[in-house]
Amino acid sequence: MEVAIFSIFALLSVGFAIVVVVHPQPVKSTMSMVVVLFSLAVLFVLLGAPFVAAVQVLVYAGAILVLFLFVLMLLNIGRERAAGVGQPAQRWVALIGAAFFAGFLGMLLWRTHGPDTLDALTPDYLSIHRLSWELFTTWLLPFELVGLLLLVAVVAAYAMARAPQPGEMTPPQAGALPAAPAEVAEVGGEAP
Amino acid sequence: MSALNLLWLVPLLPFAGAALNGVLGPRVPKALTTFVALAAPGASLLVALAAIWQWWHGVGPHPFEQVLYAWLRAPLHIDVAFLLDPLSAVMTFVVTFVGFWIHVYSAGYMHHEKGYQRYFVYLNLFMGMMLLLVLGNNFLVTFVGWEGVGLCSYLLIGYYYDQDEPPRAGRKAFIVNRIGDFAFLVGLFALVQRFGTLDYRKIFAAVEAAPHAVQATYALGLSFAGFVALCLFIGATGKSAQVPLYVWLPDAMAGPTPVSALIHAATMVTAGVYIVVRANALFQLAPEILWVVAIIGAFTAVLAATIGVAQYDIKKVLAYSTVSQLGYMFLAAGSGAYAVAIFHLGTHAFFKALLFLGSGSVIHAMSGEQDMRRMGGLKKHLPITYWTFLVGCLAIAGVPGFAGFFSKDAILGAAWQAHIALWAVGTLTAGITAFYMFRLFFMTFHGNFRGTEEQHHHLHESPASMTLPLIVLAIGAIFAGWVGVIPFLDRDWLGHFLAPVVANVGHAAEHAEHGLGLEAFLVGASVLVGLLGIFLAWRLYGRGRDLEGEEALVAAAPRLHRTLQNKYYVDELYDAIVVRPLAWLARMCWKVIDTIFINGSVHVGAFLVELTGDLGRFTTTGNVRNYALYFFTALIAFFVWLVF
Amino acid sequence: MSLDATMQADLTSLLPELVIGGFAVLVLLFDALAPGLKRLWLPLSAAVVAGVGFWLPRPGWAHPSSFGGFLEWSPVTLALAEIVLLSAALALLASQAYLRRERLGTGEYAALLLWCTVGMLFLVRAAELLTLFLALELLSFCLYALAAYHRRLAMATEAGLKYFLMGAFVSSFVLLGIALLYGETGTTKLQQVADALSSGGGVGVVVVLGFLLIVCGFAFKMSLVPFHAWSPDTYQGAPSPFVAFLSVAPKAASALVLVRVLTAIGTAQVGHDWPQLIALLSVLSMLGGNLLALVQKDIKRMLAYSGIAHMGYLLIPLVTVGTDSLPPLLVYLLAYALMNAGAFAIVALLYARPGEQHLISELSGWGYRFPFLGVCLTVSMLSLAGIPPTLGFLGKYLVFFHAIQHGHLALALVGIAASIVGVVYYLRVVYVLYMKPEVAAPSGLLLDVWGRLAVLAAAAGTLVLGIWPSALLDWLERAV
Amino acid sequence: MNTFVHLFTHSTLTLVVFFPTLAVLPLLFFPRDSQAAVKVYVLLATLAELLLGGWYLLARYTAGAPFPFVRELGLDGQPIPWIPRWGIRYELAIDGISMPLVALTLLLMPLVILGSWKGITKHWQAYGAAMLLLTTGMLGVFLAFDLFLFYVFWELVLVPMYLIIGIWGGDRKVYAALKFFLYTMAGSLPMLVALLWLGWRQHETTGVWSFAYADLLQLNLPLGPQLWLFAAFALAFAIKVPMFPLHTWLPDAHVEAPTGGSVVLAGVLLKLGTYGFLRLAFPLFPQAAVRLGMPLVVLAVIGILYGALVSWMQGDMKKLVAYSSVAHLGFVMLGLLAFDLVAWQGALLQMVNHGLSTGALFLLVGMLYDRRHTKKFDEFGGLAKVIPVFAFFLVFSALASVGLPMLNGFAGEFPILVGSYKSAVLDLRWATVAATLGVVLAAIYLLKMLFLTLWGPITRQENEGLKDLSLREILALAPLCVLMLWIGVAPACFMDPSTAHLGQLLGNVRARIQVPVQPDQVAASGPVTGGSTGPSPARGGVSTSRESRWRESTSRDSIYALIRTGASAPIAASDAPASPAPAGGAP
Amino acid sequence: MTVPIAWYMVLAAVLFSIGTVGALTRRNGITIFLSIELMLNAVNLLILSYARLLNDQAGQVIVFFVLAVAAAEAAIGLALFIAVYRLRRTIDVNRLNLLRW
Repeated sequence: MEVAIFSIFALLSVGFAIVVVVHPQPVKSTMSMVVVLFSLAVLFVLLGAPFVAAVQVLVYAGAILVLFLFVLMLLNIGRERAAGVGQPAQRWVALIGAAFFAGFLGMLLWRTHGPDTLDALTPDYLSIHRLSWELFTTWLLPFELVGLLLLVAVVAAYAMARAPQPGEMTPPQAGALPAAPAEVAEVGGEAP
Repeated sequence: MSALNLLWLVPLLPFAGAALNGVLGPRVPKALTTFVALAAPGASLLVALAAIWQWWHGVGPHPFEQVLYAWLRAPLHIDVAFLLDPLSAVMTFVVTFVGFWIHVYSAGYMHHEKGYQRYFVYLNLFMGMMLLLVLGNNFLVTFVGWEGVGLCSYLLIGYYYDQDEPPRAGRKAFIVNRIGDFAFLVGLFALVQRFGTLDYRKIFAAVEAAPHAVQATYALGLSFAGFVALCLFIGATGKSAQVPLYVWLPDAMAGPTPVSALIHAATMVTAGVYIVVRANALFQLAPEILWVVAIIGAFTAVLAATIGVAQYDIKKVLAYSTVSQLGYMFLAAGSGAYAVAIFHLGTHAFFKALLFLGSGSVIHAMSGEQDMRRMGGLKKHLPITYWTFLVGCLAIAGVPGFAGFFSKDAILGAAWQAHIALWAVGTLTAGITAFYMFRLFFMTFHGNFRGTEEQHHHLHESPASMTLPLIVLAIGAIFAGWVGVIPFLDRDWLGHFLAPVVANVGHAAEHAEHGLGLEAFLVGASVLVGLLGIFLAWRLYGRGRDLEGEEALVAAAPRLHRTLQNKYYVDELYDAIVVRPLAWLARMCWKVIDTIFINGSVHVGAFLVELTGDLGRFTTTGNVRNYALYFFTALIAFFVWLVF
Repeated sequence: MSLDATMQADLTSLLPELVIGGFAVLVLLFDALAPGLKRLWLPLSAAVVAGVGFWLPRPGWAHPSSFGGFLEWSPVTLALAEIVLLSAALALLASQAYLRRERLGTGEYAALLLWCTVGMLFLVRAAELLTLFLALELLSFCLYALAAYHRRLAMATEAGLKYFLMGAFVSSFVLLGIALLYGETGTTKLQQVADALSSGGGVGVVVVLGFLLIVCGFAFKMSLVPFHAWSPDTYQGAPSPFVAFLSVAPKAASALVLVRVLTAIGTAQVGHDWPQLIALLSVLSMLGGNLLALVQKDIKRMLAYSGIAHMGYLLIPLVTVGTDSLPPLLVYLLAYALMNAGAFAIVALLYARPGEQHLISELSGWGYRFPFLGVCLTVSMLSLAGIPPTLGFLGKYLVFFHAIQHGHLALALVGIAASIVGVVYYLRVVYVLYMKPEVAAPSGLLLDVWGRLAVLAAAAGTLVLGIWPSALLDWLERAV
Repeated sequence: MNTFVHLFTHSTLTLVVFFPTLAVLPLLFFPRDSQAAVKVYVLLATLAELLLGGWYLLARYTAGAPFPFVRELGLDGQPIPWIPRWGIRYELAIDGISMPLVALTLLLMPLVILGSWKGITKHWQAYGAAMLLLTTGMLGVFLAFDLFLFYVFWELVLVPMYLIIGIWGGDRKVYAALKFFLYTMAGSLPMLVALLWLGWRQHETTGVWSFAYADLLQLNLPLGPQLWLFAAFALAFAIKVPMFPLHTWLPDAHVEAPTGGSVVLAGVLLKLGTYGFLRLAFPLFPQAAVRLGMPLVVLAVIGILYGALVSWMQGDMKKLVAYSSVAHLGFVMLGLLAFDLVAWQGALLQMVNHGLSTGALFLLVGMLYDRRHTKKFDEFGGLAKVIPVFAFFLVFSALASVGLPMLNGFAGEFPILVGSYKSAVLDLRWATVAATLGVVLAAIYLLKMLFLTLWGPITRQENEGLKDLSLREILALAPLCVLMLWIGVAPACFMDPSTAHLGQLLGNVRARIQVPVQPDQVAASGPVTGGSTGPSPARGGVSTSRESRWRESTSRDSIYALIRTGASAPIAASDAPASPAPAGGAP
Repeated sequence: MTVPIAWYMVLAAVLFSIGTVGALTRRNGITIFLSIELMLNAVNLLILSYARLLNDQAGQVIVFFVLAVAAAEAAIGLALFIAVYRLRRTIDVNRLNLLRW
């Protein structure tokens, strides 16, 4: 049973991951990514991390990818045009390298942990209570850091993406391309 | 305070004169300049005479040494010190005496020249340097003087600096001299290496104490003595204008005539002879070098004499004559007759200075004309010059009773002793000498005047300041010979006087070994040859024939004449085998080695570095995917490297 | 409610970060409330940063270890923190004129830069891998945003985007490395990782990969060849005064992380080729950086490549990591901080058209027009070239000395060969300043007192510490 | 801090070295358009420095005694630490070897400013500052007795010179300046590495950090390390000297540099290289120096001949003088490589000489350039008629450069050549002979210069109205010419203060190399060697009389006593001429 | 039968590499960023499998943090894309080469 679920979602994730990577339309890629994330969330559950799986679905699939889609729509970015510099060497080297990396890393992990047997899942491991206890005691500092991180993200996104103020664009800057149309509204302020 | 202790003043006074005139500058009255210029060598002459006189009469040790200060101190100690011994006494006398009178002469001769003051600065400087040379008690002081006189020679030859030729001649003189000096210096190095000193007396004492030590093979297959002697002799060939370094002297006639008389006839050019005689202890232990000296001397004598036959410039003739006579001196020295060499040096100083000054008087009268073909018949216009000049000619031709006769005869005797061939060459040269001197004499003073009307109009006897030195020197040219070897009488005052310096040779005794008959033969032959030369000259140029004889002679052997007139093309030869290759080499060094090889490789290196950078620049493509790929591939590569 | 003692100690040890981070929040707040005060933020922030810097060396306020070993505090971290604070203060001062000239807001800028500084302090102090990662991300986010801060400028946004894409890409590798180490050892504390590995018998290849990923990640942050390519682009496009910070502080902090990681690698005895790897990175960076800087016409790009080369030099003492690697490292970093910050601060003041190339030739003859800035730029260049009596020389000297003491003569020789190439382009700036006729009169420049102050501080520090290093030595004595 | 104050308030080396740097500060406050005032100020500053330094030197110079070794110590009587962590000290000291060079530097600077009066037309503040900083750097190099400090000063010299060439230079100034800088750096960085290695080795051996010269001298390194260390030092110094084939930066730098720059470059900067050999490279690595001595000698001799030949071919006055420097410094190198006291004396003196005569030549070329804005021979000819005073100085300086006796060039060259010919360490006889040929060549190229500029008819209209030297220019030249003559006439006064320390240095070097006996020299001087063991009466005579002369000048005795005791056996043996040192033993 | 933990790990490796390929080969900036997110997720999977293997909740905590980081990163990245797009009308990285060489 577990094997079957694993196999299905593993294949699903790999398959849609490939779609993410190869599909010419960013929107389709993003949608495929949603599938990948869901599949992974399932695998997370299989690994005994339902809380993380939930967060994955909520935050990732629910917020982040929506943000992606939103921006894609906003910028109205279509399929990649064939124009521009083709870089076959880049592609091939990347492919070979990645294949090698995957193979090597996979083989290493396989070799190292193939024989390992898993203990049965313990309640402790599954306990969300314990998890949150850990989070606020042992991992307090990282938690605070992440808080700051999110604050920074908010401010940074605001600083970068907010529309130019009326007085800002004079004098016209050499080298700056024409300003964005007015309908481009403020985006990106909201972190999940 | 004895005059002997004032010996240091002898070279210093002329220096002081030069410095004073140099500081006073050209704007002071000419009389003051003249006074300073003449007083300095005059006082020097007086001090020298007094010092020598005292010394000769037993004041102070023999030889007398005066240390002024240390030029270098430990570990190589070299003093600035003067040495009064027979040799330097003779030289000092000749230099100061002849020098003084030439100064007097110059005051008249140069009176109208623009750089009058400058001239006397140089001339006084020269006197000082020359006296340093002869009075130095070690090789270094001598060398200082040696180079110093070279400098003065350079400056005085180039006295008419705003013309093209004189500076060129001066430069040639300096450089050719330097080639000789180079060898001289090497000789000094060897001496220091061996003896740790340059002091004459110490070196010669050491040599005499252990003659075998200096006869062991040293370098170039020569013994130490031979090596040093060769070096010194090469130096001497430069200074004394011997083959192969004689080429500068004829050109040096571009300077004012009194300069030619003083420097290029009487004093400086004899420095080479002086140094050979001074170092006779070494030469004596290097017989092979003595042969070289004698052969070079004889060869130079005959070579220069033959060139002199075909020259028209009155001073050039005298110049070649000087070269030839210097060859005689080396012939004597090479034959081991050092005192005779000095003897001839002295007599030659008198008669050659006389001849030059006479020619100067002629040129003065001719408004600067030097070509004998435009002269002639000057006898009646320049009587004093004429008669004194005749004395000089007779002296150089070796007519018995005149100075040249005695010294030349002594040389030929010594040459006979050394090798008959040397004697034969010497005697032949004596004939040629007599011929060309009287050719000059007849062309200049006899026959008809061949110059322009204007020159003819200006002809006049020179002022007293010029004729007086002529007379004084003429007297010297007559009587100077009597101090030396007198044939048939076993008398050689000068030889005896110099004996302490050349003690190990004892040539006078050898001379006496000639039988009376042999001596008669030698004297007879030389006199005969001389008279023959005079006779020939008279036939060709005398008897009012003007240039007919010359033209006939040229017509008879045009190629020979051309060769002689062009001095055997030696200048051209040197240009082709030395100057041009050297210039070529220098150009190669600069253009090829410096510019192409060294700078080129540096530039190529720099270019390659920059090229690498310029090519490498394009790795930063601006495409962020590439950058990510660099990261990824490098990561994999490092991983593979770390793991395997 | 009262905090228990441990918690109190932990929070106390966070004081510098809290002060700086808190001040950043205040700045943001007041920026919104009182826009008229916007000219104050940068100098004030600089003052706060400097104040913290002066306060830091006070003994006894922090435990060596806090938050259960997540953060550590040692003289070395103090030293690094000082360098970071120094460059932050200089950059803040130098930014005022730029932001005014370009009509950019100061509040967010100051806040981001301060938070970035906080991130670096965390990075410097982090003894645990996740904290390390989070600190890295924190500072990186600020850097991305600051690089693109001039958002009307195509170059600036492009610089930010490139930096961001590369940074995100690389941080996933770093995370992979952390994951591997965590998985293989069961802990994320670096010391425990090392202990676990050294005690646990053989070390797997996975661990090697884990370490390698982290090392490469920080090598990327330090912009070592071949992970360097982002830095010229980013430096060129980003606001110049910010580059004074970007080119120094992250590198300094990363260098310390590298020291930590390499020390752990040494204790854990993971593989044996690490010194060669570091040496290779060093050689590639020295040569690559200098060669490519040689041909640049844009001064910021040139300085970027020069920075790459300097990181190469900096790596020399890390080839053989030990306590004696730290003095050369620290001195070199300090020198680099001063001279690079000085150079970029001057660039920020003298180039009024940030959207265009910062051609070196534009400075032609300006050495006479701006004597003070000219001299300071010259001092910076000479120091970068490693010419006495500047601090840059002292740094190079110590670095080479370290190499020689550990038998890396070849490395030192490569270093000097590269230095000779370096001299060429540093001197090019000097010759443009003083030896070429002026080609363009300056226009639109804004030379304010704060910028000059930053420049003066950097140049004077470079010179004075170079001539009179005893202050530096006291500092070092404490740090090592 | 007390020490610091003390150093700057008393007559100390520190004050001498750093006074010029302090004098830079007021320059910052001159208004921009006050060029004339700045000139005067800079001149006064250099003169003050001359007085300050001159007073310092004279206070320690007593006629007849060797110049003392004076070390700069702190108030506590200890060496002043600079970077104690690595044992780096602020150690300045002066002895007889550095004294002449310091004096030369002090003397040249005011003359340089005088010589730049007209030629430098812009940015006098910067020029003055560069010159003053340069002074500090050069003095520092001569006085530093800590190798680290030495290196700092060594590099410090580069920057002002780079600016001087680059800002006030000729058409290709940037190329020349960069070339100068890069060449020097390319040499000095390997030296830095070698120096660091030495410091490390010192620590390894003794456990104490130190870069002090005196300490490093005690390191008895094996030949292997010595070889590469020497090579590294020698490279740095050989570039600076410069020796063939590393010389090509020199003509460029000289031709492009302004007059003042050329004078300083030729007068002092090149001496840094030879001084480096003398002070550092040879004493620190004697065995290696001897091992690599012959190739260096060959390069030195090639430099002499090659420099002279190339010089001869030049059509540019300044380039001619520049290449002549290559030749002249070749002599110095030959002398140094002889490892002979006489040669070293000569070499040290020749360093000063070259500074004087070539400095004067460059000044003269600059004066001509100020008038005609060209340095090409084609443009001149017959100038002696128009500007006789100039002609006098040019002839005088050229003759000094030629090495005419009674002038300084000879006083340096002669001991060099004598000493190298009799060198007991290397057989340099033929090298010396070849080098002596350089004397001939010197006459060729320098007389060519005189010929083409001064003599002959005036060929150019422009030259007819030239003004002769002004009083200022004469004042700039006269001290040089007076010294040239003085040194030439009485070199002993200038050599004696240095002899003791040179002797000590050489003694130490030769004690460590255990003078090898040249096989051919033994063969060549076989009989004499025999003679030296049983002294022949002649030699006995020589030496006794020499000793008696020493006793005559009693005041000087102490020096030689010092040499004899201070120097070990071989040096004493070298005094006994011609015999290979007995200490050398059998080959 | 439980799934061997190595399978998860290998899956993580494969996903990571796919993400890498995407990041390296795509031209659209947002797709590249998406690929990077994929890589992060792959790492998350790996961490969780390790956590499971070690039976250590710390892994879950780490993943939690990583998710937060990813979110923040997305905010910043997307804001950047907007800023760039405004000026350049493209986010094709091949065209974003004002800065090069």
